[in-house]
Amino acid sequence: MIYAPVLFVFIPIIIAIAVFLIKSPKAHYLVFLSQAALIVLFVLYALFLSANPDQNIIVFGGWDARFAISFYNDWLSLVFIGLTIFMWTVILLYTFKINYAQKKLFFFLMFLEGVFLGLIQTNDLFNMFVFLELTTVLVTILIVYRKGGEAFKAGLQYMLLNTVAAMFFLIGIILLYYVYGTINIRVIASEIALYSDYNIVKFAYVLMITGLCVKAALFPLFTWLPRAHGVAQASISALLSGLIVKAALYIFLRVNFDMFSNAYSMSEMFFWLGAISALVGVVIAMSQKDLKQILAYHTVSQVGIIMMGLAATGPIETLFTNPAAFGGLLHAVNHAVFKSLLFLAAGSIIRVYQTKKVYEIRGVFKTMPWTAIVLIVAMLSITGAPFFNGFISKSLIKYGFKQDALKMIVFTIVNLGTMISFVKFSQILFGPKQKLIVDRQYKQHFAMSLLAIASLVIGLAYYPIFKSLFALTWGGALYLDYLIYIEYIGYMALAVLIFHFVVKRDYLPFRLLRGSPISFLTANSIFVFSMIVIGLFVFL
Amino acid sequence: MNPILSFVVILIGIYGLAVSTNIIKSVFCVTIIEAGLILLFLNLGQYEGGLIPIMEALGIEIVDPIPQALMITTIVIGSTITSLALMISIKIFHITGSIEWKDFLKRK
Amino acid sequence: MPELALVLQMFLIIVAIAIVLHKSKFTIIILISAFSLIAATLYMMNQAPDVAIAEVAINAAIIPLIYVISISRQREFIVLDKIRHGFIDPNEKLTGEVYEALTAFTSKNNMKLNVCCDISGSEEVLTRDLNVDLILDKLPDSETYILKGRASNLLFARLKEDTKDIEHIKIELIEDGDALD
Amino acid sequence: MPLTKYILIILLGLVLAMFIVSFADYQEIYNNISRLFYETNGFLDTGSRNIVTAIYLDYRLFDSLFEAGILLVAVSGINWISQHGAEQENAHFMLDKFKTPELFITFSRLVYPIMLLFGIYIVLNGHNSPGGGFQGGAVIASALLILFYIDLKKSTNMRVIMTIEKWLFVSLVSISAISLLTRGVLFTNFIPLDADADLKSIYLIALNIIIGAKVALGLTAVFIAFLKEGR
Repeated sequence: MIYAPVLFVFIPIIIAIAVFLIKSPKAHYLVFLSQAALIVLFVLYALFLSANPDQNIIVFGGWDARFAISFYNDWLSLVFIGLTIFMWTVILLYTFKINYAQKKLFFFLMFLEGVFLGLIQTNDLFNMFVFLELTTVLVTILIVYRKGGEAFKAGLQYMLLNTVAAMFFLIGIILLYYVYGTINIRVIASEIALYSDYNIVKFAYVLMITGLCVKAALFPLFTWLPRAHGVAQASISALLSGLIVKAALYIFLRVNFDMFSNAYSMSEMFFWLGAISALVGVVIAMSQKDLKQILAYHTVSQVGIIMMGLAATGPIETLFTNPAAFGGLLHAVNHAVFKSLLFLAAGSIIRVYQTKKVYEIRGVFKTMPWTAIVLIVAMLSITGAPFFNGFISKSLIKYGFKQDALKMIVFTIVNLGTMISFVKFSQILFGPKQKLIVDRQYKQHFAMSLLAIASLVIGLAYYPIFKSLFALTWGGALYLDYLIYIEYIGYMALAVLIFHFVVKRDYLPFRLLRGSPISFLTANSIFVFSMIVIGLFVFL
Repeated sequence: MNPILSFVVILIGIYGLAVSTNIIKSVFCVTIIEAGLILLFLNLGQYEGGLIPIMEALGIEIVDPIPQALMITTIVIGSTITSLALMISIKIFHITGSIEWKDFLKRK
Repeated sequence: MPELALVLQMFLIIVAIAIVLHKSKFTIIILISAFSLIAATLYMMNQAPDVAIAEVAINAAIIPLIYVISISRQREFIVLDKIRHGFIDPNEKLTGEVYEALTAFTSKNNMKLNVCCDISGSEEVLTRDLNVDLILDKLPDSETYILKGRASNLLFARLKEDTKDIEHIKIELIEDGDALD
Repeated sequence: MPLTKYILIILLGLVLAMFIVSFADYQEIYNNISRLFYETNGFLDTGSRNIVTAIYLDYRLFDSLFEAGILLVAVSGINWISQHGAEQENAHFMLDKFKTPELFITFSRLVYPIMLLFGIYIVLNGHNSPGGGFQGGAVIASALLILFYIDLKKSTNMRVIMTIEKWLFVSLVSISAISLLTRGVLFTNFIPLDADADLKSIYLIALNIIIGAKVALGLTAVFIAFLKEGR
């Protein structure tokens, strides 16, 4: 049972190669076989790990831990592994009917799952770099899969920007290797205090954090995310915004709080970095006309909110005791659930209506009732309505900085912006029934409703889940005090008002925001600029 | 042999990346960054009297072998990234007619 | 010995600057091979023979070859000629004023005209997968030539301006159906 | 435009200054624990004189597995992008008519066997002399490319190459997993630790051959995809 993590990585990869090699399209059902095996394996491994928590490190090759590659699992990586397997099952259910004959798509998707599971568990910095590059190559091929003109442009920009970021991550690894003599995260974490005040370790820290800021699409460097989403298929953009962006945040947690154990106490700066990217993301999302662009810029702002939550963590163990940090982690999980639900629903709506413009789609509630219900569930949970999972994580994050007035204002503005942009998004629901051919996709409906049920379950039954899994006792009677309902309805009314008077008239600043995307060249100079800004914070 | 010169090569690569007007130039600059990076890694591991890491006799003093093993992986990754980027750039040329970065942003 | 390494590193920086500042793509390929050869010798001087062989074998042999092919592919203006099914001989002068217009257009944008014929397949497949830039056709009865090209193709837009004055040419646009999924 | 260039140069100068400042105190804290480790028991553990091959075939085999994986994925990706359904056996293109110059053909006939031999030499004794799977495979791939330059119409079936490559990846993973049975640990040499160095090099040669074949096939497949692009 101790070698379960290796099976997590290699079951999807072997199935991917099997799908590719077997001629008949019948082989694609193997994909569900692998998902079932992964679910069973995950449950068994979670029980095994909770039974004897000390056997969570596997060293490959039996060499000294300092020189060999090793896998490390704790509660944090188990949460992400469970989320990955659940998300991949849903995505495969969704895309199975549409790309039935696409043998290559399943090959790339399953390979990406194996690599992603490896990326979560690896305990070796260079191995993490190899997995990052593999994820970049695979996601580029998946973005470019439909071979449209726009898809090639977005895929190329995604690959080049992320490769440069990963190379700077590699320079950081090199410098750390020469100072600590090893690339094993656990060993460096134990010896970090010896050299952490030398300049070269600070410089390595700056390079690694800048590389991660690009991959996590934080404030100045998020230009690649909206382009990649606009062109990719619904399922690919659901995966991209649901999980791949979270991988960068997961590595940020491992590198900043686990390995460097917050040696340079940068949590204040990370909070404000998250806050700015949340604000900027929401404002641009309000100005967009394209359905997928609204959701893409929304991912940037939600990642900012997660960073606001995660910035408060101390050492990794406190992730499960500090409410704000746990709120950030829970928001990452919730965001993966409801954002991918939004993308999948938007994908099926676009396929039926054959247009992406928000103003041209009307009457979704009557023509596609099932998708509309699921979309409403997702919209309520993203705006943080009570009884849904968005509300739990947002109130936990808010609990983190209860006393700081400025942070509360910023957080409420971001929530208001979220509500406004989703009022704009919800316009597509109203209106008469359109006579459009709606092909009955039962697999898709099942996949989307699976996600909706998940967000409801987390929203309603959060208390027993916290108590049993993580032994937390917060927010017992959250739903009893009526204040939260009034607060939500008040904000929603304010959002509708603002939408009608400000956003609908599409004033000049909104048109400007929509019209001026940042080119690849300026993105690189911004990359260098942000490296210097982070460097100033660390060195001074 | 000092690493500052190889770091300058990396910076030239970034400058090229931020200034190049078409896609192929940017892919060239990614190769430059990669070569500079490898040079930096090998220069840092240098010391007087270090020999090639082939153990003819058992007791000889060798140079740090880890960077060389890791850099072979980086070269292979760099070549896959380059060939994928070039294939995409050919397709971009034939579909949109130009490979200049400034034509990328024209909304139809 | 270490002085030679310093000289080589300075030379490497000069070649890198030359690559960044240079304009014509073919000379840059030669500079790139020179760059990777110098880098390989520098690796050798840092006592890293494995990395040197890998750098030479991949970055100096295969990657420049791929650069040459991709750049030559990007200077070709592929025209699918559906009218004459005779054998196209490269040195045989292409007659008819449509071909003059095409050759003038391609020479103006310093591209090579590559006429090919009898490839079947729908227009969407031809222009997207097979990189065909222009489909030349002729209505059986009338004298007008039909030029079909992708709407999003900037070259095709320029070709439209050039061939405005020639009277019996009709331009048709193929809408690129972006995958709306 | 020149304004942003100057700003960029200043920014890069700042980054360089940061590196120089941080590099000043590098000498005192340079740590060579790992170098001493590989010096002492690199050869004894793995039986390969070339420590670098020992590292990427035995100590850090997991990295090399996924490096072969990235090559596999890149080849399938490039093949998918350049794949097209239209059958055009008898299509002839105006520009492809040129004959490769005579001098080039005779010279490449001369060079081809030497390069092939050199590549095979590098792959085979990667554990004693510098070289190994990846470098040897790349040299063999460049030797195979010369074949394509001699006669352009050489039609190789891409599907066969990709299937062989996939089987090679599967065999690579299974060989590195056998060590679970013999030595109880994953991803290392399946011959027990205390065996003689020559016995252990059997594993090294086997892995080098598989990786060499895989890299050679992969890079040739990439090159064919570029040659056949759009034809």
